[in-house]
Amino acid sequence: SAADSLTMATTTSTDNTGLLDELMPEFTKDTGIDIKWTATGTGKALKLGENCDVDVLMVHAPPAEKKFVDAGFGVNRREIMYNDFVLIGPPGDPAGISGKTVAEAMMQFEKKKAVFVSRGDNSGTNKKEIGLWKAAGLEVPDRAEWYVQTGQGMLSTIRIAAERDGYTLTDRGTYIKYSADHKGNPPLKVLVEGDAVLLNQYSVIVVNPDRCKNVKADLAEKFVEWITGDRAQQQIAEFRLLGQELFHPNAK
Amino acid sequence: MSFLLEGLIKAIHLLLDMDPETYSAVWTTLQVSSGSMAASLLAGIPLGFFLGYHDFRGKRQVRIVVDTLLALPTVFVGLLVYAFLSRQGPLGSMGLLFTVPGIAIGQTILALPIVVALTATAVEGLDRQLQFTLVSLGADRLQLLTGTLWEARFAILAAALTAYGRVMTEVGISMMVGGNIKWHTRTITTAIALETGKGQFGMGIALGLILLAIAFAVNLSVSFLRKRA
Amino acid sequence: MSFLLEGLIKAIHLLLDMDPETYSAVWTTLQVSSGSMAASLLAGIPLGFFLGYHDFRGKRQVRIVVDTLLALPTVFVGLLVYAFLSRQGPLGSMGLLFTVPGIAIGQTILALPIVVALTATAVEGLDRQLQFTLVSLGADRLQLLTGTLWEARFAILAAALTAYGRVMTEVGISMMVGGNIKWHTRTITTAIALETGKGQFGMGIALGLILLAIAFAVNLSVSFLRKRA
Amino acid sequence: MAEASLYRIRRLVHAYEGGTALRIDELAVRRASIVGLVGPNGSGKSTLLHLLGFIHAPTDGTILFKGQPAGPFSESVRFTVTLLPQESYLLKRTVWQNVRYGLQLRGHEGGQQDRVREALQWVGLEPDRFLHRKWYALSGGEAQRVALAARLVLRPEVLLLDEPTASVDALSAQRIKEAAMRARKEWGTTLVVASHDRQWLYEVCDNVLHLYRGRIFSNGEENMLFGPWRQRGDGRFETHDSDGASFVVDPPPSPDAVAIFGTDAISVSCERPSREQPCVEATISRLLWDRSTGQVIVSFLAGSRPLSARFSAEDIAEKQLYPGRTVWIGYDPGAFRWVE
Amino acid sequence: MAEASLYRIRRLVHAYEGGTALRIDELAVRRASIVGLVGPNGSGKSTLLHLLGFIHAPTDGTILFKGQPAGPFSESVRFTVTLLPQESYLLKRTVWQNVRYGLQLRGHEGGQQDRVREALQWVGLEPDRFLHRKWYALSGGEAQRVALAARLVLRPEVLLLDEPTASVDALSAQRIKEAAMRARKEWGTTLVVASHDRQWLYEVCDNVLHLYRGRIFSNGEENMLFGPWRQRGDGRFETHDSDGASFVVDPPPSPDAVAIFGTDAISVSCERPSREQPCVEATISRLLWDRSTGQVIVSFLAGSRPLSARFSAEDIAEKQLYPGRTVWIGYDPGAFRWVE
Ligand SMILES: Nc1ncnc2c1ncn2[C@@H]1O[C@H](COP(=O)(O)OP(=O)(O)OP(=O)(O)O)[C@@H](O)[C@H]1O
Ligand SMILES: Nc1ncnc2c1ncn2[C@@H]1O[C@H](COP(=O)(O)OP(=O)(O)OP(=O)(O)O)[C@@H](O)[C@H]1O
Ligand SMILES: [Mg+2]
Ligand SMILES: [Mg+2]
Repeated sequence: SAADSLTMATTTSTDNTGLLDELMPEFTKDTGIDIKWTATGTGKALKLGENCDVDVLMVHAPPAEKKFVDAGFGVNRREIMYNDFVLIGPPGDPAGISGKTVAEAMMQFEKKKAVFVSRGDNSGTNKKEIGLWKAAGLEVPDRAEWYVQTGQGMLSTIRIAAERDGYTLTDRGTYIKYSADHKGNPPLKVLVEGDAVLLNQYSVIVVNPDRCKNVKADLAEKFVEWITGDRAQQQIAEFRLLGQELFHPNAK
Repeated sequence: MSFLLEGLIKAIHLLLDMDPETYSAVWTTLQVSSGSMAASLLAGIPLGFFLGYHDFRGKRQVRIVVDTLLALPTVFVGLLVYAFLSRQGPLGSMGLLFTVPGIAIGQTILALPIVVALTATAVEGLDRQLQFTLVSLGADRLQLLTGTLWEARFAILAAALTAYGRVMTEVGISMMVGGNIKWHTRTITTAIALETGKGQFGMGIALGLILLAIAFAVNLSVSFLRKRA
Repeated sequence: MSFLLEGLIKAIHLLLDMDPETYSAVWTTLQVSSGSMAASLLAGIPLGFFLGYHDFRGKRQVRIVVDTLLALPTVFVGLLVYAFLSRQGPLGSMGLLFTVPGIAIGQTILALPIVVALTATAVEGLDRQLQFTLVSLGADRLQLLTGTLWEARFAILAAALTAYGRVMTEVGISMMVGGNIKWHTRTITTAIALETGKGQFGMGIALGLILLAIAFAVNLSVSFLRKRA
Repeated sequence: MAEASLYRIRRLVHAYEGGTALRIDELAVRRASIVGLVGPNGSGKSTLLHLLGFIHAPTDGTILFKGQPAGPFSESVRFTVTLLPQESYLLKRTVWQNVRYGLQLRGHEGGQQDRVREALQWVGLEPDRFLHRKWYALSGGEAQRVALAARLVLRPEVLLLDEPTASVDALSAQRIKEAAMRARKEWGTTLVVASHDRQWLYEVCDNVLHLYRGRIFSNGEENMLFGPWRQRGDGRFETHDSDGASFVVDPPPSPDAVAIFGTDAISVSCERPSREQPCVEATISRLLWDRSTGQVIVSFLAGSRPLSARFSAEDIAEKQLYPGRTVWIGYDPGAFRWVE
Repeated sequence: MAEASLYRIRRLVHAYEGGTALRIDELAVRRASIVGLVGPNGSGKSTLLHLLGFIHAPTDGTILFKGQPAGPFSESVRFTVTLLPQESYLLKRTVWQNVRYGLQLRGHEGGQQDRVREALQWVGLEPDRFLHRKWYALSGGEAQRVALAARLVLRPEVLLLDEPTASVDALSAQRIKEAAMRARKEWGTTLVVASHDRQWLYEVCDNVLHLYRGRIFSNGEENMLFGPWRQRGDGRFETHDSDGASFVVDPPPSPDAVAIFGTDAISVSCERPSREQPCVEATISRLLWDRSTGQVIVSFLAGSRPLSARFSAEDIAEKQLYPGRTVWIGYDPGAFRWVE
């Protein structure tokens, strides 16, 4: 019934991997709470929270999340899991980034004017990428001819990178799906990975019930409790996409 | 290219296997589009008649505005409706956000200018002798409306089908107002967008074909209206 | 709600401050829509004339198909065109993917059924005496076409404006075929989708208003065609 | 008196964007009368019928119907007055549906079939052959008669007919005439009929009104001489007729004025009158019988100018006026009335 | 011989969905002739004109134009043959644009203004008053004449007119007649004209063809007696006429057959003929002058049945046939031709 129904806004990456399809029925089974989620860009998800249209958020953009909580829009932000980002590019690696650190790779792109495809959509991934340019001491090459901003989701962005023989930053989950779509032989390969800065942290946030009278804070709290609980964490760890482990639970 | 064929095969499978997700989206689509079509025809045809039939000051200006509204971007409409239906919006208490009626409201706004503009054009295109004929046979204002519309039925059918096409295929409003919530507000088009976003092009094509099949069935079932007489 | 007003103010600022991103998207939109409108009118009006004017076997069936194609989902068209223009696709070597002409091709496919269906309806709605008149005055086939179209000009203008609205506001094809690449293939509608996805609702409204302003200007500039005579 | 007048028109003016098309100071139409309207093209006949049918409201002035003001959609006229427009329009339906349409509007469901068949017979269309034709599968005259049947079927109190016999064959024109008479007799219908077929009109009507440039001028004055007028040496004016049939008149009020005159202003003789009497040579082209008065209307061609005059049957026999004969029409240059 | 025939028709059949509308075994139209078409509504006049105008192709048979087959859009006819349809249609433009439209199609840019003005004058429309009117700002007869002007302006070799004078006033009908004659004289135009105005037609045409149920039957036989026929006690058949004007005939080929006859089949007298001679009482309603033959066409009303016969001027004078007079029409029950 409507009283026992929770609305969540989340990012497309969690939804597209199929994690939620596996996890959420368990939540309903355990708690009797029905949950609906809408998958959108991180920015829009936060906006829906700010406008009190959802009860809980599941996103991956820590700096924006902190701002969100600090502004009083959300409470009880809890980290739940992470995965990682990788830099991918054509197997020929014209920019020569293979085996380099992330910062070095970013400078190579700049130097070689190698086509770099950015999501350019203010998503968690995009924010991470912008952070990487800055960390390498570079400006975001907004108007550079070789810097392609798609304003689209991860998969489309990878596809555009492949069409353009370019590089891009992607979360591993999407890359696994992408390579599976190409029967394990995708036109773009992982060239840089494992760097600590490439960590991709997911969190849940309850929309602030003091600001939003309609928010079902009690149900939202139950959800946070559940997903940070052992059973859910276990299931996250066991989730496999095409046989590969995707998310690492890290609720504290 | 291969995903085109794959999509065709998948479409057949989805339909034959009674895939519940697909059927849910089909059902939602049908509900939403019926609601918005009913509302936009009910409001739009009389408005269009009025606009096409009567001469009044500023008529040309009104026509330009209506024609401009043919270019209402769906996301824009989605945002507008969202602003009203959002919990903090003036109609927030009605709880229409992320619901089927919510989407239908948005689609009605989208379809209305099409119905109005094309109905007005159809009515304007009629022989003015028709008007004299109906009035002289004793029609009252309502009968004048219905009699005129029946004479223009081919053009009004075309208006309705054009609006129907617009409503069936729009994504922006369904996404923004409906939220693309599985089992609830996921329509065929938002499902296509989702699947395409996931790289499931074959699935996108399959769903697109299903949507066209529905449109075909609807067209077939109204094609009797095309008969002369 | 507040973002509506914010959007209005922002729209004015964007236009007055000559915001380069906005102008780039406006320019792309104008290029794409001009291209697709030119192509779809050039092909669609004669096709619609043929369909409305001539009686042939299977005409009703063709009409049903054309009307069904009014419900072509944009993402579906996007996928189709993508399949052909992708590097691995049959036309991949032409390098049209992620280009303005690529989007225009897709939009032409989208607009064509609208132009054809509404032109056919307009031509069918004409007095059949017109045909006798034109032929008896010595019109050849082309003059019959142009003479007939001129008589139906109000309805054909409506068809063109409806198609224009469709083309201006579609997102699926521009996204899929154009790639929404900033400074290159980002149109106003893909920008709206992007900004809305970012949660920049005010910006979405602002861009929507700019799009409507363009549509208004276009409508205004063709409104002289509405004059009787 | 007021009772007997179904319509009473006062200071009626109707203007289109181009100018005034009708200006009638006073006009009354009696109940159960049959009134004819004649006049050249553009004289305002259709305009007047539209106003009498309350299709449009006039630009100015009032039309009282049964003593009450009425307008488009008035309840007092909706089911009472019906008009057959000049360019009759058939609905995109079958003949059956067209003819019964008005009955449907009246919610008159019973006996439609019989009434529709009867109405078709009245206009000379065999119901079995025509009932199920589509609107486009009719010849010009057939369509015109279907439109008329759609009015007759209503048995209206007032029937306004705009050129009911244009493009209708002779036998059908005859039938339509009878239908008009019968309507008056059976239902007390008042008819106002515009037509260019004068004989038909004279056979049907009690009273024929002549219109010109939107004005009614008196009954009986059937001839018009159009300008422009050219001044002659002697101060008089004449028409330009290349064929020698020019008329000489006293100075007209304006160069474009029109001279009108009836039978009484002319004399017809088979001999050339004396030199002093102005006259024109003319050929008799037609003799019509005006059943209502028993008179004969004689049409002449003076050059290419059609003229007409009325005579008693005895006059015709005595003067031996038969078609093809050449006669002299004498006139008095000062006897014309002028319309501007 | 072949040279003189502009059109040559052989075994022509035209059918609509409802059935055959026209069936002509043989017909030739001479160059520079003026041919009239008369016949009741639905007899196929408009259909024949459409075919002669190459607007449609016939269902079967051939129409040779100048000895060559031609069809819609043929170069040989496009700028040569022009048709004024029965329901004339004005383009949604001004009068000026309507009239010059055909000239534009011919790429005839020079002197348009003069030719358009001239054509308007021919149909009796003052160019200055009408040139800039919009298509909807015209009365019925004015519109009809604009449509005609749009044909005359082309100076065509063949001019096909379908009811050119329906809803046109008397003076203008006269003008149109002159325009038709002048077209033939000045440009050698061949005209085929359908009309219900027999006098007008007889004044203009060299030759009038009578159509009935899609067939041409011989010239001169102008009267038709329609069934259904009812058998009498004596084995003969008669028409149903409530007004007593019934005809008695020998057994018809079918109950719905139509009897046709010309002047030669009847005798007209002012006295009642002997008891044995079958006859009907009739009233003379009209006398028309047929300028081409010099004869007078007398119209009768036998009850409500219109009949007509031709007489010489002398006969008229001698028999004292004038409108309003009652006469007896004697006939031979075996002398009718039958059409099915
Ligand atoms: N819609 C209109 N707009 C402007 N002027 C018009 C309109 N309709 C008619 N007129 C003009 O008004 C005048 C009267 O027209 P009306 O149709 O009443 O004439 P009419 O007597 O019926 O002529 P006709 O014998 O040709 O049918 C004409 O001069 C005509 O040109
Ligand atoms: N489009 C059509 N479809 C079917 N039947 C038609 C069509 N047009 C005409 N007819 C029929 O064909 C026959 C001949 O029609 P046509 O128009 O040639 O007659 P017409 O002699 O011109 O008559 P009118 O004097 O009424 O103008 C009529 O019986 C008519 O009903
Ligand atoms: Mg009129
Ligand atoms: Mg005809």
